[in-house]
Amino acid sequence: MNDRLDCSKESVAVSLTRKDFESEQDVRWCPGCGDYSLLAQIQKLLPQLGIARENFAFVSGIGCSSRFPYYMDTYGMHAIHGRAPAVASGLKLARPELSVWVVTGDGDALAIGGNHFIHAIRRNIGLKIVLLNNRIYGLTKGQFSPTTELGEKTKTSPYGNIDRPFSAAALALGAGATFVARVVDTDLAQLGPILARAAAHPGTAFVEVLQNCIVFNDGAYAALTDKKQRDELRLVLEHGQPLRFGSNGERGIRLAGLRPEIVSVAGAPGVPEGEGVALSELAVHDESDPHGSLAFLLAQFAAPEFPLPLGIFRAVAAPAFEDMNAAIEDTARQQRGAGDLASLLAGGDTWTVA
Amino acid sequence: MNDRLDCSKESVAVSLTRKDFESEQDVRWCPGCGDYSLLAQIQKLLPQLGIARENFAFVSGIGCSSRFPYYMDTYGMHAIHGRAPAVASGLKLARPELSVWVVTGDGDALAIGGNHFIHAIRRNIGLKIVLLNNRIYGLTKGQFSPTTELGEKTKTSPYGNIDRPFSAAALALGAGATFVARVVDTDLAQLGPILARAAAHPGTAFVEVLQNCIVFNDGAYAALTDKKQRDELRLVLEHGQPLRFGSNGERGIRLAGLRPEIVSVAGAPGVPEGEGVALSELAVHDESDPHGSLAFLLAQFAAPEFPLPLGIFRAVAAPAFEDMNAAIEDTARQQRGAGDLASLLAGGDTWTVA
Amino acid sequence: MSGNEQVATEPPGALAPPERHVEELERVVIRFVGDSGDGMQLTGSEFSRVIARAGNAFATHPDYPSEIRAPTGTLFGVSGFQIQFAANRVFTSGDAPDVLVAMNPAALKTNLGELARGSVLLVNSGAFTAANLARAGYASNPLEDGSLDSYRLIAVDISLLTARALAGSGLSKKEADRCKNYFALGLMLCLFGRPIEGEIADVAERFAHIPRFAEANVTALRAGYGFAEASELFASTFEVRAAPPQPGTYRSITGNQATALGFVAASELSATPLFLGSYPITPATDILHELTTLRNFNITTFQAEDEIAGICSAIGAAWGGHLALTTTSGPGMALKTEALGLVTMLELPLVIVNVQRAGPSTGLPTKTEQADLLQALYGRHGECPIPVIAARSPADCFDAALEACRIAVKYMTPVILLTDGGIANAAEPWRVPDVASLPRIEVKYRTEADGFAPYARDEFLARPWVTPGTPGMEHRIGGLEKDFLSGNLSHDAQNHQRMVEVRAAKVAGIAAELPPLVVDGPDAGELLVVGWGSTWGAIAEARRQAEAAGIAVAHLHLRHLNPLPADLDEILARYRTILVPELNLGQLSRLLRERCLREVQTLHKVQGRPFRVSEILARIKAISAGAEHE
Amino acid sequence: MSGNEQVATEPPGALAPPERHVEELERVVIRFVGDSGDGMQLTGSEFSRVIARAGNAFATHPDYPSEIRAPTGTLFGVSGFQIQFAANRVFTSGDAPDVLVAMNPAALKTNLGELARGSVLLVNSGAFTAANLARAGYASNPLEDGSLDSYRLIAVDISLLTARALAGSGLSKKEADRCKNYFALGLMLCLFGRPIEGEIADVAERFAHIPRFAEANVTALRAGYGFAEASELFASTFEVRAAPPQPGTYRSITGNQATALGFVAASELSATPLFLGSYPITPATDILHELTTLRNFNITTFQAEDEIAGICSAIGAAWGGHLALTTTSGPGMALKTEALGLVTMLELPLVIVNVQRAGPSTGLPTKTEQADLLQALYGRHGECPIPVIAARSPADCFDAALEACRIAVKYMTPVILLTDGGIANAAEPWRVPDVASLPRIEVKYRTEADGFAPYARDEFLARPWVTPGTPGMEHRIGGLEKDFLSGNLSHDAQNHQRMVEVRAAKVAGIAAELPPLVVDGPDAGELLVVGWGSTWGAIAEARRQAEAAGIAVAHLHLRHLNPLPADLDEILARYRTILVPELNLGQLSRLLRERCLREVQTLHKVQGRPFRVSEILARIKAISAGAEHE
Ligand SMILES: Cc1ncc(C[n+]2csc(CCOP(=O)(O)OP(=O)(O)O)c2C)c(N)n1
Ligand SMILES: Cc1ncc(C[n+]2csc(CCOP(=O)(O)OP(=O)(O)O)c2C)c(N)n1
Ligand code: SF4
Ligand code: SF4
Ligand SMILES: [Mg+2]
Ligand SMILES: [Mg+2]
Repeated sequence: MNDRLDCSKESVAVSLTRKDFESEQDVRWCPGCGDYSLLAQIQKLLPQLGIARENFAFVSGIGCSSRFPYYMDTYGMHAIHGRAPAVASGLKLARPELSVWVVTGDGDALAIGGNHFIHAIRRNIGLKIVLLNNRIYGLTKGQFSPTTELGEKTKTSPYGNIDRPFSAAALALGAGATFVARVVDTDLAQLGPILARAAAHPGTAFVEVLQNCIVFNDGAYAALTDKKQRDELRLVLEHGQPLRFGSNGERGIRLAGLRPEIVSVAGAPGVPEGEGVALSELAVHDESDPHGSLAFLLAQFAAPEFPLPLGIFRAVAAPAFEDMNAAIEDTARQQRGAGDLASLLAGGDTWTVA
Repeated sequence: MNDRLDCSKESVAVSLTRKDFESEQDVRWCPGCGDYSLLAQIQKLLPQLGIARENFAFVSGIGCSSRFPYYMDTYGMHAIHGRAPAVASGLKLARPELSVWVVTGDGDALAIGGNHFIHAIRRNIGLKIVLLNNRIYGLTKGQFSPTTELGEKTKTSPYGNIDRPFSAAALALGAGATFVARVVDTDLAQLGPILARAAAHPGTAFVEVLQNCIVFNDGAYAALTDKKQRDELRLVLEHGQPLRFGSNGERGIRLAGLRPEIVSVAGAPGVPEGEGVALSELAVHDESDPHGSLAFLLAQFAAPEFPLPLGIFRAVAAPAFEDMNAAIEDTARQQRGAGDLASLLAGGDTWTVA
Repeated sequence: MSGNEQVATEPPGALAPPERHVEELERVVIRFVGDSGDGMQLTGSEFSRVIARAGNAFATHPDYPSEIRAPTGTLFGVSGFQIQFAANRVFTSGDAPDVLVAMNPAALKTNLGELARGSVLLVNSGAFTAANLARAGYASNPLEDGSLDSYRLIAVDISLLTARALAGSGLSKKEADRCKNYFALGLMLCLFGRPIEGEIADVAERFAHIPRFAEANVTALRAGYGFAEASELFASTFEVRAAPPQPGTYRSITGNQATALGFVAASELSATPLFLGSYPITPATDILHELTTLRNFNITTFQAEDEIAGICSAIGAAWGGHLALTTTSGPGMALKTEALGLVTMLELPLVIVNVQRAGPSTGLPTKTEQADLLQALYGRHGECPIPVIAARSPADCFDAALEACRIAVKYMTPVILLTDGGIANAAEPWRVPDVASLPRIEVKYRTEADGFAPYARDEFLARPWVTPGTPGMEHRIGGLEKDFLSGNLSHDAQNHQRMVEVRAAKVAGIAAELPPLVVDGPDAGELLVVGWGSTWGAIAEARRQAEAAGIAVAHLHLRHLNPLPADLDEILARYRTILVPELNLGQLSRLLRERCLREVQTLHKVQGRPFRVSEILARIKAISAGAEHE
Repeated sequence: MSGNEQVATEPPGALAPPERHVEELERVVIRFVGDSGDGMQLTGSEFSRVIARAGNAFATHPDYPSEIRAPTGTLFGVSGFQIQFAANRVFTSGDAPDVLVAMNPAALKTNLGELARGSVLLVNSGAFTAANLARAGYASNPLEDGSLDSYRLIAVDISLLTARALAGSGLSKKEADRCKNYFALGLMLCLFGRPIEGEIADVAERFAHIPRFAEANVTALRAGYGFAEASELFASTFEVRAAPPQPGTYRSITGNQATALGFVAASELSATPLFLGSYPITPATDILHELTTLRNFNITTFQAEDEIAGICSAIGAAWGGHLALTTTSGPGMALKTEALGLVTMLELPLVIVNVQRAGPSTGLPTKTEQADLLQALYGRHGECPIPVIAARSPADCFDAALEACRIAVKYMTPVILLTDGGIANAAEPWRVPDVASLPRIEVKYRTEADGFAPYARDEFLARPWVTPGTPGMEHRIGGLEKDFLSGNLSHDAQNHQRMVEVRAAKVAGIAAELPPLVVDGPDAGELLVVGWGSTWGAIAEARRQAEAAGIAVAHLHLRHLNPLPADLDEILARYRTILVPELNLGQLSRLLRERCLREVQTLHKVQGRPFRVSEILARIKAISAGAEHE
């Protein structure tokens, strides 16, 4: 108990380590599950944020992914299926000083919890929503989810899935997201920095983690993680940089009006002399595009036509809901004075009996 | 009863009139409510569709708008708040031959019913979803809705609304909509044709009707309907046509990369000689853009920066859910033969006791 | 005042009796009815205010259509407001009206059935146009066809007289016509011999922002009053003496207002910020409106995307240390049940208000009912005990809200507070309590890490309230079964049994601290009427009237429905017959039968309306007569 | 077989008794326990199959962790499968095992407590490595420290023997290790003197798609059997005679399978297409899996976005004329309650299956409980009556599903069918019914427009089923209160009362057609045990054993919980004591107390587990002893 008490606000910046964020509970995911990677990255990130341990709260719904809070030695709530954003919104409004994280799955966030997901995003409330997307319901043992691809055979689609999948990023953008990112579970180079950006974002930060479920949907992202193929299949987004991919950046995205096309980049290794288009013709990634239409376009990219974009789709500034909420209290006090119970009770139209 | 029986499938194309679609119930909206206009247009449209009256079903949730089915002399269900798309989906799957319409409100579809709304759209199931968006909860007497603008004062935002509104069109596009349109309640020139297009669309057709609630949010669209101002404030979308607005089409939208800008159109009335850009430089509307990014961009347009787009944002072909569902039955029969109860019951591993 | 008086726009002639006199009455019931657009709710509350100021006791009941603005003149567009006032304690807004003020034919048609022969019927004859008569389905004009002969009919062309009074005011015809409710109010104030000065000042204030309306309404009010006086419209006027109640400052309060104020008080008395997560629904929304306006207090209100998010956000806020609430009505309650399971597992304080309305499903949204009691007790999967309490009258909602908060934080538990559409919108006078006299509510967050276990319990079986942000006690909670002490998830069979039992014991234990039940009337004997919630007024009045008629009958009214009070069995055992009047098919009856293993008689009514006193009284009399015959 | 036998990898030496003999037993309970990865569920069901083929009666009960694949060797990763088999009728999967097969230390540790001293304990000694012992929290090796002395311990290094048997098979070490469950199965088949040929053929078929595994598993199976035989591992083998049951074709069936098949049958027998709208949830999901696979029948399955859409889509399909279902478990049930109100108003047929699990909230999702009964009856706002029925055993789910469908379409009503995790995953033999012998279910859509009124009722108070697409009867339905005949919305007070009453009467009326209740045992006397749902097996067996011990006790098991059967009161009145064992805190007890106004004794258990026969028997004995002492 004593070393726990160390983690008071004063000492936090210097004293916290990754170990401080590991709870005493045995981690109960399947060996090899992609969820472990996120856990490790978050446990690594939090001590760096200069926030006292007690000021973190993790909220989740139900699913393998939603077991996450149990493994963090922070405040945590394993709530009910799909409702984590709503619980977390209440907590954040009540206690805006806390760093509130929602860890969720593709079923939890996008099936049963779809409404709370889009509304949290719409309000731009200060939650960090991390969605472990394994394109399957893991905990209930293998039914298709709203991100399962068409034609996939699962326990509830033995003849092939006919539910068109959501692009989680597109849905978030459609709901007005101010921060949207996508990253592969095992891509440590991207995962840490993106989580750090999300942590720092005011308002709702949404991070989709493409997570491998080795039991029910193994290899869903095999091509994306396979060192041999992945450079051809993924498009790493960097703000202000042209949209390039391929192991030597030899390919890129050019826009004809609003229609994207894949082109070769002139001068890149492997591109024959005289072929390809100039680098300057490629579309340049812009996280801060005010209408988010580039982000939306990228969110539609899917194999086999296009490489899958990874990185930060969008990051724009907008007032956080909890700040606007706090401002209401000021307005109310300005307009009505500080609340006084006695005069409230005696308010309205009174009469006195002597 | 006899003239009703007339409306059998054979005679329908010739015999139905608008009157046939008026139920015997008194319409109970406030005099002057925008909902009347939609009712009239639908009652006008249906007889033209060549569908027998009994093959229409209207499903709604709860709200002023959701009273709609009562006034149609078709099959109708006034269900529970927010759930109409789910009820309608079940009906459509059970009876794909029916023309199934959902009439809903901004609260019904986008607050409590947000999840069913995005999932119906995601699946591209053959429903016609018409959303009467008055940016307020009418039936419960004036609370802000998910489309109420920031800062608006309502019964539940006496200090100004802090909930950022959804763009219903953007949300639908984010969910993968194949048909998205927006129209003003009183704009009969647009309303009828758009509803006709929606009726003909295979898959989910989403039509947002900007509807005036004269009691709780009167004038929300006053500028858009005011003959003097509206041409400056709205952008009428026409497939294949440049994005122009203004009473003489003297202004237009040009794209600098993906960023839209408002320009004057050279040669248009009122534009000084030598000023403005060539018509050919304007962005051209394309309903069928496969990634929907133009539609998404337009769905972000809002006053005061941009004119409000009206018309069909997106209309693309994609398999309808009910058709894919029907195909599953074929696959299953091919793989397993037609179902036979006796052999099913005796299936698996049996043993016989003599 | 005699027979059938027909008055057009001129002071009455031959038909008026030569002399006016003052009839003194103990109590009077007035019902104002008109088109939704006729402003009857306003007229009614203004009238109540005048009554209140004079020191009379009163109770009101509004009854409006679920349509926002139904087409003018239709039967379903009729809006009504009933008030009963008396010298002292008034228990209900009254059964049948003694005076019916009907502003148009539709209003007359839909309400006449409840008017006793011989009662006063004041009608705006100007609205009895051919079109309006047709809309209301009248084949002939009832003002003329003699069908109203058995009432004390006073027909005044209020429309025309108002228009005349406002001629030259600059108001459009339509605007002027909207003032006719103030003309009617003027008539009524004259009829009851009330001064109009206070009301004039009020109107001026209410319409201060639109001075020409303020002026016009005052003119109409004066015109009505003056017309009645000058024309000697009423053969007699009425007087209802006021017997001053307990000294103090009074106000008129509706159930929803009182509920909201109760929560504000609970927040202040516990020095704990209030959080309301809610989704609008009739008839609960006003609590949200009220608290949203009071954000100058330590209050956060959050209009969620649905009822599920409403309660879940409140759970998040409760975890964060706020005094958390969610408010709703039947259909919304249904949606909250899964989260009620969660918060029962989390053992966090939370108050859930269900302002019951007529069900099932969407039912009759603007009508009242008490049919959600068994849902409150049993409407969750698993063994999921939650305390349930109910408010009995508009003003009582204040105390009930305080009690709900007290139990929630003391026992670390969700608490369901049941009110209903009947008391939510009804108003009665409320003696404003002295803040210093209100009981503090003790809230303790645990901050001491030594010896901390998330599910260790105090003597009331409550676990500690530790909010995120407290150093040294980071822990995890959730909806899975948890270890008896650590709260970590546990699949242990015995632990589950123990947890199920301790959760049940905690709630059952509340019974131990409830004050002894109070019975009105004889403390043993033939008949005990047991009620809960909003039937209180009607039962109390029926009991009073029965007693006055020489029938001994006792009345027990339950605030606590779960757990039921410990002394309940013993009290019931003292009476031969138990009668349970309920606005449902007999839900408390079931609980009592199960609890006490004895027959109870049920009197049920499921009509979207409160009981009439007469309905209960008739049953009491029947039982009493039956007992005599035995 | 005597004392404590330690067998490593070689045939037993000194400790083995000189002679094997065959012990004949009436019934045996075997529990297979091991790591989640050890394939215990498979071993268990394969064993059941062999048993079944021999004509023995059996009942099984799987018990697996909620983790998908818990880390190897941990206590919470233990997976178990229990089977009881006997000559004839087996009512439960048994209380304590007679034979425990433990594949690793964690499995031993978590299960040993339930093994009676002197029972057979077969252990894979190869898994008792230092690492595994540590993971299970053993300080010393129980196989060596004498702590198992009081069991008939047989320790076999199954890991090593399997590896040896598969040396040269080309399988990797890990792959070979996965075959050890078949080695264990071989041992058990030898112990019970069962032939292995049938099983060999089965394994070959099951793994036909991966021939090398097929071969390896067969090798392991043979090796196990051979080893046991050659080594004379067991001092005695057991024989459980089979007394052939009623002639016919049998299969093994789980409750979820039987439920699914019942619905397919209902669809075929009514010639009505089936529609299932559902959202996955443990332990109900298998019904969805099953029906989804059967799309070659006239079946549509729709995996909705949540439980609300699950039921609402089913409501849409019911409106469209399908035999509509939704399947779920506790938390999902909570979410469906608002829509249950709607469908009650709509009066459309719909079956809602709640495969109950341990609650409240997320509770213990993989464990069983019966605590959703009161929710099924009362868990809705308003007066919202819905028939409730329950299945009593895995195979009985078939009949219960048929009955639910029959009531739904006959009365045009939603029907709640309660099963639970206990019977959903448990299996028992089922005599496959002759399709021709199954009762047809009559479905009539109204197509005759003449004289049609949407809410006109037949003699059972059912309204007509008119589906969209039917010419000439276009009409509107909804959740608002509706006119008694036309179904148009009606705010009329009397109409509401009438509708509330008619909905209640319709459901209450079902009681009139229920067949007389059947009591097992004496038809009057000291003790009647009343049960519902999955407790049937344990109560029936306890009754049998009590009877065998000379105690007269009767057993009444209720299929219909709402309405309760008409003859219930009369039957209960014939017994002095009523005992109600329930896997909750006494929910049926409340209903019986309320209904019959008499004391009932409750025996409740809330441990996520079915009753043991002994628990019920003990209580029966205590009651009987108490009665004697009186
Ligand atoms: C109300 C409710 N419905 C259904 C379930 C069952 N359930 C638990 S987790 C889950 C899906 C989880 O999928 P996802 O969020 O993708 O998590 P994963 O296990 O794949 O990480 C479902 C359907 C539940 N616990 N509660
Ligand atoms: C479950 C449930 N929650 C809340 C309500 C109350 N309610 C009825 S309509 C409505 C909002 C309607 O808004 P909208 O869909 O925009 O319809 P409008 O009246 O504006 O046309 C609400 C909150 C309800 N009937 N049911
Ligand atoms: S089932 Fe899949 S998602 Fe769940 S813990 Fe195992 S690998 Fe991870
Ligand atoms: S309140 Fe508004 S939306 Fe509702 S009927 Fe009236 S005008 Fe229309
Ligand atoms: Mg998943
Ligand atoms: Mg609206």
